[in-house]
Amino acid sequence: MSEMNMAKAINLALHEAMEKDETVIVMGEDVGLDEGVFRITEGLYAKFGENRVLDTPLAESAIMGTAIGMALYGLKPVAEMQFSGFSYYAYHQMEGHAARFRNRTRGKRSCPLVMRAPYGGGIRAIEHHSESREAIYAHTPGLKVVIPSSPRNARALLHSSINDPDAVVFYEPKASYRLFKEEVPDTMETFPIGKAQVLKTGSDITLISYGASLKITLDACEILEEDHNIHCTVVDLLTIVPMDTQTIIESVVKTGKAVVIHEGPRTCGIGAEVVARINEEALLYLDAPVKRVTGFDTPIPFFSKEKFYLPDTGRIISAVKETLAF
Amino acid sequence: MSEMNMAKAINLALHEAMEKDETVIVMGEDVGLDEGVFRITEGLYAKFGENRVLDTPLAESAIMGTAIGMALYGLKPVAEMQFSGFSYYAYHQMEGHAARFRNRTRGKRSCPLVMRAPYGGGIRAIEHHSESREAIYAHTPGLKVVIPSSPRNARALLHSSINDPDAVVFYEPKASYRLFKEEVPDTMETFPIGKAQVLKTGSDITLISYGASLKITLDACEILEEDHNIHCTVVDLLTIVPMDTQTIIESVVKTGKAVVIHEGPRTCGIGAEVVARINEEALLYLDAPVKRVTGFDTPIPFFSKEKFYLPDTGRIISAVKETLAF
Amino acid sequence: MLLARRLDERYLAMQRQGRIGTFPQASGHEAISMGSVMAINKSDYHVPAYRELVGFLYRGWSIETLLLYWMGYEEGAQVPDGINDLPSCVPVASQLLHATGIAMAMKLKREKNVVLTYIGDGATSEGDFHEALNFASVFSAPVIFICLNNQYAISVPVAKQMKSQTVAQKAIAYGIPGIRVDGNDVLAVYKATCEAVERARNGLGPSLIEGLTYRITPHTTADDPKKYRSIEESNEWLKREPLIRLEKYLMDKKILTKVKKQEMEELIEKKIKDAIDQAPKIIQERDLDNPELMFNYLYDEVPSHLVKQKEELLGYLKQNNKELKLAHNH
Amino acid sequence: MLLARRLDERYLAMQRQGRIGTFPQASGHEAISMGSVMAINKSDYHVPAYRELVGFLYRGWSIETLLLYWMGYEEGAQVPDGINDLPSCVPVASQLLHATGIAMAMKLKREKNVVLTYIGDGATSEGDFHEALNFASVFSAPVIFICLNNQYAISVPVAKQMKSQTVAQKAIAYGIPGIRVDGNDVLAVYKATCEAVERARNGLGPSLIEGLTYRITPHTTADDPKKYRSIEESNEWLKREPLIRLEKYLMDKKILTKVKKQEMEELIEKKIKDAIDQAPKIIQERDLDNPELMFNYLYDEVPSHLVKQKEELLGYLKQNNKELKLAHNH
Ligand SMILES: Cc1ncc(C[n+]2csc(CCOP(=O)(O)OP(=O)(O)O)c2C)c(N)n1
Ligand SMILES: Cc1ncc(C[n+]2csc(CCOP(=O)(O)OP(=O)(O)O)c2C)c(N)n1
Ligand SMILES: [Mg+2]
Ligand SMILES: [Mg+2]
Repeated sequence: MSEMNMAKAINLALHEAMEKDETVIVMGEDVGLDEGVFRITEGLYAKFGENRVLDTPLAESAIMGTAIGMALYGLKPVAEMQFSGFSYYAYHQMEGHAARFRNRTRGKRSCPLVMRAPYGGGIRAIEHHSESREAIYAHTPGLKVVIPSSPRNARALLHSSINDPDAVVFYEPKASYRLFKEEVPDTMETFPIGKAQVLKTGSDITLISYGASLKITLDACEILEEDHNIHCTVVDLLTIVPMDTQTIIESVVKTGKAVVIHEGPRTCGIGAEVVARINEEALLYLDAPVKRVTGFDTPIPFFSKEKFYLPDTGRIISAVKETLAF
Repeated sequence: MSEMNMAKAINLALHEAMEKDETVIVMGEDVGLDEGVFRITEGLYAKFGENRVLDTPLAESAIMGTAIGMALYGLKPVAEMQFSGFSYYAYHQMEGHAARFRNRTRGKRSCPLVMRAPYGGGIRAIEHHSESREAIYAHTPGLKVVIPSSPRNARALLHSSINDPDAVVFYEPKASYRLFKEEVPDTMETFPIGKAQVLKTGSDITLISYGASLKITLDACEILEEDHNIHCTVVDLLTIVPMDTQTIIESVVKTGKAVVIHEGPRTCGIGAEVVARINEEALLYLDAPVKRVTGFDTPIPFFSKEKFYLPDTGRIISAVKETLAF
Repeated sequence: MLLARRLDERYLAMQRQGRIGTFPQASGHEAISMGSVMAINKSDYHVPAYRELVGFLYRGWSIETLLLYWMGYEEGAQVPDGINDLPSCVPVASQLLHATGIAMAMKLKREKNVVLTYIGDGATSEGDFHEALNFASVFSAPVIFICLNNQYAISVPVAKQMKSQTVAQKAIAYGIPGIRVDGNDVLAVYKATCEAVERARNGLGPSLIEGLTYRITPHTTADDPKKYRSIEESNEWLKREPLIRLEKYLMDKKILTKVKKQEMEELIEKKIKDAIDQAPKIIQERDLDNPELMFNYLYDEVPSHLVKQKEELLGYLKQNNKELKLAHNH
Repeated sequence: MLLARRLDERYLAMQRQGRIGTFPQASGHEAISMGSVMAINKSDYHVPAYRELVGFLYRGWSIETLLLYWMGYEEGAQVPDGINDLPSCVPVASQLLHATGIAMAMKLKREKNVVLTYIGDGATSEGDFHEALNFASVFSAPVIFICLNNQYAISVPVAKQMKSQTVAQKAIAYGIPGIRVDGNDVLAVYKATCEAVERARNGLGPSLIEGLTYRITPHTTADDPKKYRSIEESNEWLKREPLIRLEKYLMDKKILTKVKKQEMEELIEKKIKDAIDQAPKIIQERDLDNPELMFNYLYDEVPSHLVKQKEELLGYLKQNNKELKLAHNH
């Protein structure tokens, strides 16, 4: 076991995966010599060389489009979008091809690739560098969407994503890259894609979150417990698609109340889907509306005001108290 | 008053808008001499010439990107995406710029433009020609999303969209282009963007839909009334963003039951958002879960099987009966 | 080539009868398709756009499979085992990046294979064209880009599509060879492609070949070219279409005779007829109308939410057996 | 130019103190920016990328406004009245299409104005670069594309970005003039731009100008160039940087003197200092920290769902006044 932050844990997973399987290729803007603008690809270029760590020209559609080609030809590309806010340049490739080749060819061709992208706010970055639009990928049938929340699960889920036979969008909460450390086992581990984790069990309410918001949710949960004697169950989705509805429902059935928390815009966001599934499968157990503590339906503001946009412990606590008082 | 189909009504709106306001420009692939692959731009090139009806090269990002430039410079471009399934090539322009210029410049620059795109299935088209992914635009703060369901509202809403000071995504249900005719007033009219219409009032259940699914919803409603003595309220959203939550809630409060119907994939679709808002504002009035009769979370299949994918009267009736029996 | 022509003609008849959907006609493009695809091996990769009917046939796709595609079945895009092809690609220019990626992978694997890919004149305007040629050149990927310049993108003529005199000169932007050949001359196309393949195989990177031809048919069965071009222009080009020309050449050289041609026509007629008879049987035997298929291939394993949605649909269909007719006819 | 250089240096100091965020340094690029922007009029349009600090100052943006941008306020992108500019554009190459669209609109309106727009060497790899140049050429739009070739896109050198020897030759793909000039020579840039502007104004369409220079600084304040290039290389180019060169020229010509320069430096120092003092006052006076602003400008009118969300946030902030500290420090 050793302690490390999420940036290091993702880097470790890349080292391990490339060592284990020589078809794994890392590619993207500045991922080679420069080792990535967040240093996530540290040491890879030096160790695996320019044939397996590709510094690409500056073109997102080409990065994902050629990654699709490589995947079709038996490689396992792990392609980086420098920031998720630029991944839209490649969206037509993801939607039209990465998500479809298996279905289109009835299983004869497939795209086992990973699109890694740092997402989210909180690092005082300029415009387009703080987006949280995972719902766009969640609304794209044929993709899987994975969002880790801690060093350990980031490393394990990246392994699972690389091993996965389908195209995975792996969104990395960049604000969490160096936020805290966690014990990570010495041996490689995987976490099942499509499985949520219950991190705390409390009988008053279920808090559902993922990614960067998860830590804030846990912080809120602690304050609620200590200062307000309110006991929460916290569900970390980890995978957005396919979503682990069962774990959500089991908890909501017990607590009868829920709040869902994420950074992305509210309308048609992940929260909407969580609420819709609770409505479908646990309506009669609900004592109060499920509140959504989310980003607002505006672009995330320039950084002087991002603190107002991002869910914080205060907004979560307030939503929990309102739900309990309903 | 004269009777016409939706294709004709949209064409009429374009003629009227271009006559009234010489800053209105129509542009896109094959919209000129060819008059559009669906003949929506019929007569425009002949009447207004190549300076106002632009046959563009084959490049969606450029179409929307230059439309943004024109809008910034005081024109009102109405740009066509030949099929909504190719609009993703331009998504980064819509998300990054059309949706943001006003906010980014605190009101000093704006993008009053319309992106017209035929969407949806039911015409036996090949792959990528039958998409219904309006939720992607609905999840993009800064855009408005308008989807007509009939000749009259198509013409009126297109006028409103062209007059609107912001960027509007105008999704046209192509299966409805020539499906039925309707009386359209002789004088130009507009319908307010952001306002739903209640087309029928029945006390048993609220059916919420839009676009091509609206007609099918009305058909289902009729069968339910005649064959099953079930009386539905039918809400036609017309605008997806900003959504007319109030009209939805007012009806659900009365009926206590609802079904939402659309073609697009279910996860994070418009239905999810409708359910989430009902949950937020009318939970205690609900007698049963709000069912979603939607496309499945797969790409719409090649056309031999699209009939299974698209909501039809049978699936709506079945969902209504299950909801009432809950 | 003749088979492709006859099949294309038969498609048209079937489309008019409503037996297949709208499709892009391939007639007139046979020389480019054939001349290029002949220049690669089975172990090389073929990444078509959507007008490469000849290419599909040459690479070994059965007519039955091709028919399934236009009849609206994914099984028509189910690449047959042993064939290194991708199926038709609808979003224009996007396939060039897949071709480039495959070529990059070949190079990374130190193989000697190459990739052949196709694009129309109109599609050169897309960003993906530019990005693909740039990536291919930077990574010296063994890929040959064949531009099927048939002078129209639906209604838009090349002159409104680009200001450059040729497509070939666009190669200069990427520091790679670009050449224009007579796209109605199968031998010219073959020669140019062989040279490009040779270069690519020897590690010298990509090439761009522009084959100049003409779309002697409408764009698709939904298109009416009278709106945007003159009959005279079309007639002029009809005279130069590749099949007449090849036939004349082969007859002159005494490789082909009237009798031999007649035999070929009969053989082809029968082959097409058999396939058309066969297709509905395949659909039935393989149960291709089963709605379950919609859910089974999206992911390697069907995830829980799709299992649920599948059950929802199948349950509904079962319960509403009587209402099925209604359901299907909306 | 000197003002821009000093401001850029001051930015750096402020960034280190945490008073502004990460920003792309403009130092070393002054000649291209200045030489080109001088060639257009007030009624022409200026569409920068993000390194055109000189351009902004020349066009009349106040230092205060520019500071607000890097301090994280949209008001820093609030184009001052009377200035025909767009603000900085972050997603690379996307701005070229806006520039082209504006130029198309000018042409449609039969005006004689032109558009000047900027792009980096790396950004030429994006599809939007290709699409913009193609549209501009096809529609003969009066737009001048200035490529600021500083030889790096963050860490990626031009040789890994493209196979073509120059950016200028990419113009051939669009049948438009392309020229490479010494990007450290303000007069050369000015001359080339004037010619291109003249062409555009006379209806002869777009041009591509490549200014060859070098990024003498890191890419942004978050970048460490030691990882990917040698100090020797940088030092070599530092000698050729545009300010030294211009100063030498002006001194030689006796247009500038040591005394005059000293005066300028003092004036600039004061101007910058005043602006830096002013910025926080502006924030306070104009209440720019008010979270309401987040909602008020997205649409012309605030729609009902945003009214609700605004109330939700303001209500929460009010109610939780005491908890506010916590909320803001997560
Ligand atoms: C991205 C995209 N946009 C639009 C279309 C619709 N479309 C299909 S074919 C076509 C014209 C293509 O012209 P060209 O590239 O010259 O090829 P051709 O059909 O002439 O062989 C268009 C606009 C498409 N398939 N993909
Ligand atoms: C679409 C997009 N992808 C990635 C980035 C991140 N990024 C910002 S600047 C830059 C390098 C740009 O290089 P170049 O075009 O040469 O301009 P320079 O910064 O050297 O002036 C990158 C990759 C971005 N801003 N936009
Ligand atoms: Mg063509
Ligand atoms: Mg550069």
